[in-house]
Amino acid sequence: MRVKIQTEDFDLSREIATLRQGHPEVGAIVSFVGVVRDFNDGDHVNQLCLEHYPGMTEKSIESIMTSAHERWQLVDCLVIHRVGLLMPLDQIVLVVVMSAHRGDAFAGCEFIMDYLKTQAPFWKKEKTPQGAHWVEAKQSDDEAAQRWSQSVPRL
Amino acid sequence: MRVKIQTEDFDLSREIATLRQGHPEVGAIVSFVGVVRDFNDGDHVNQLCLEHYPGMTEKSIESIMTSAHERWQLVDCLVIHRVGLLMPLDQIVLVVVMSAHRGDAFAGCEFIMDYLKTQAPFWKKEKTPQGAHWVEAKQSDDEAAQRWSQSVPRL
Amino acid sequence: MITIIYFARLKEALGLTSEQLLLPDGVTTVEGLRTLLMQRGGVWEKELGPLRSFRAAVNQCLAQGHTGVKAGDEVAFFPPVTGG
Amino acid sequence: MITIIYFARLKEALGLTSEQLLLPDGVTTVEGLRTLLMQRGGVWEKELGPLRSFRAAVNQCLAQGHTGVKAGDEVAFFPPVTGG
Repeated sequence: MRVKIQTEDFDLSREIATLRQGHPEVGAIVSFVGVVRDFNDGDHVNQLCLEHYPGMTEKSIESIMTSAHERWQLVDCLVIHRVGLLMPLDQIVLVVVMSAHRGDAFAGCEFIMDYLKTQAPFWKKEKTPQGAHWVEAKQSDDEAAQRWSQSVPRL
Repeated sequence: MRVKIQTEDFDLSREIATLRQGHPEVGAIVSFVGVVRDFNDGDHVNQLCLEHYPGMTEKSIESIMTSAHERWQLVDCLVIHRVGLLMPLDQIVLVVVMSAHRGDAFAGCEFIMDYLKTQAPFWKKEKTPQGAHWVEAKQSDDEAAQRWSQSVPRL
Repeated sequence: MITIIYFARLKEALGLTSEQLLLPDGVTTVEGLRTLLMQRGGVWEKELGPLRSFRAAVNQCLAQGHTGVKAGDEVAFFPPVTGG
Repeated sequence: MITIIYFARLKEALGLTSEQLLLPDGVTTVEGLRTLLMQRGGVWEKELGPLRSFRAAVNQCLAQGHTGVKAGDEVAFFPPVTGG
């Protein structure tokens, strides 16, 4: 279980290779990469600036990963989240979840992303030709996180 | 929409970079990598040999990807499946699904994997110290594929 | 004439990767073709019998027992798939 | 004494990244602290008022209005998060 908050970019293949070391029982690796879209709600995004709450960010993501480990059979997982100035097409976030079987890896990865979106203290500011503004939180993200609190496990 | 059946290994970062070209609207990239486990049902796996049905393999995977595009808002997707002789820890299969939003990308990627497991004509032969044997199909894979045929869409 | 292809466990058990067959009158479905092949007896009866689980494809699409078969078709018999 | 930290839109609107505050008697919860800060009026009343949506954390854990606050705590106020 590793969390990295960094300004630098990351390489997915390299991160997975590192995470796999010493885990011959892994059969399934699910990764999520979030990237800066070139269009966001109609505005042309020139830049994105990501602010975070150092300390709490790491704690909250570790807590989400621990929950994922309690719910599914996971071997290991990794979250990398970039902060600072990002350009269109840049990678923002990486979640990698490894398991013996794919169902657990898919569920664990989506669960971590859904909670990260609603509980990890990051804030995005968009700089467009019309000026800079803070991105508003989405109702759909809250709903995505809430579905996991139903007690019925997914297949 | 691309399908590659190949004996060579693949690099996840490079495949994603190629797939992203010309798609500034992508915000979410979900990847699945299946790898050869070092232990399989208690036997030590030394080698795995993958046989396929050329022609039908590509057709069936394209058909699965087309279904995924009909069900979710996907930008593009890629499947690479290796054939021939594979060693423990080798990568076997890659599914990458890109979308504007993460929910669609997760669902599309898991859907393609579940159907690929039950409908694409590949067969695995394991060579263990006890001799070679064909891997038996799993009931759980059929069940995983069947859940998608329920008409109720997942959130 | 139809082409029949065998894969994986079936190919090894039957000792055959493919064959070309003149389709007898009355054989119009996958199930009919299977019955015809089983009449060869021995390993054919065993491998294509009800106890062994296998799949079929016609012209590279997954087929059912009632799927039609006609001259010129490519029919394949194979075990349940285990890729991914 | 408690430390209060502000982030993102709140930090900019209030013109403040953090402050150290002597906790008055009777202020024992996040909600109590919020009411205290709103009494400063102006932008404080506007940003921490019921119309603006914001979140709080106590000692780096997400908090509710009824979450306890005591001397030595680190309390943070910020808008709903938008990472990922």
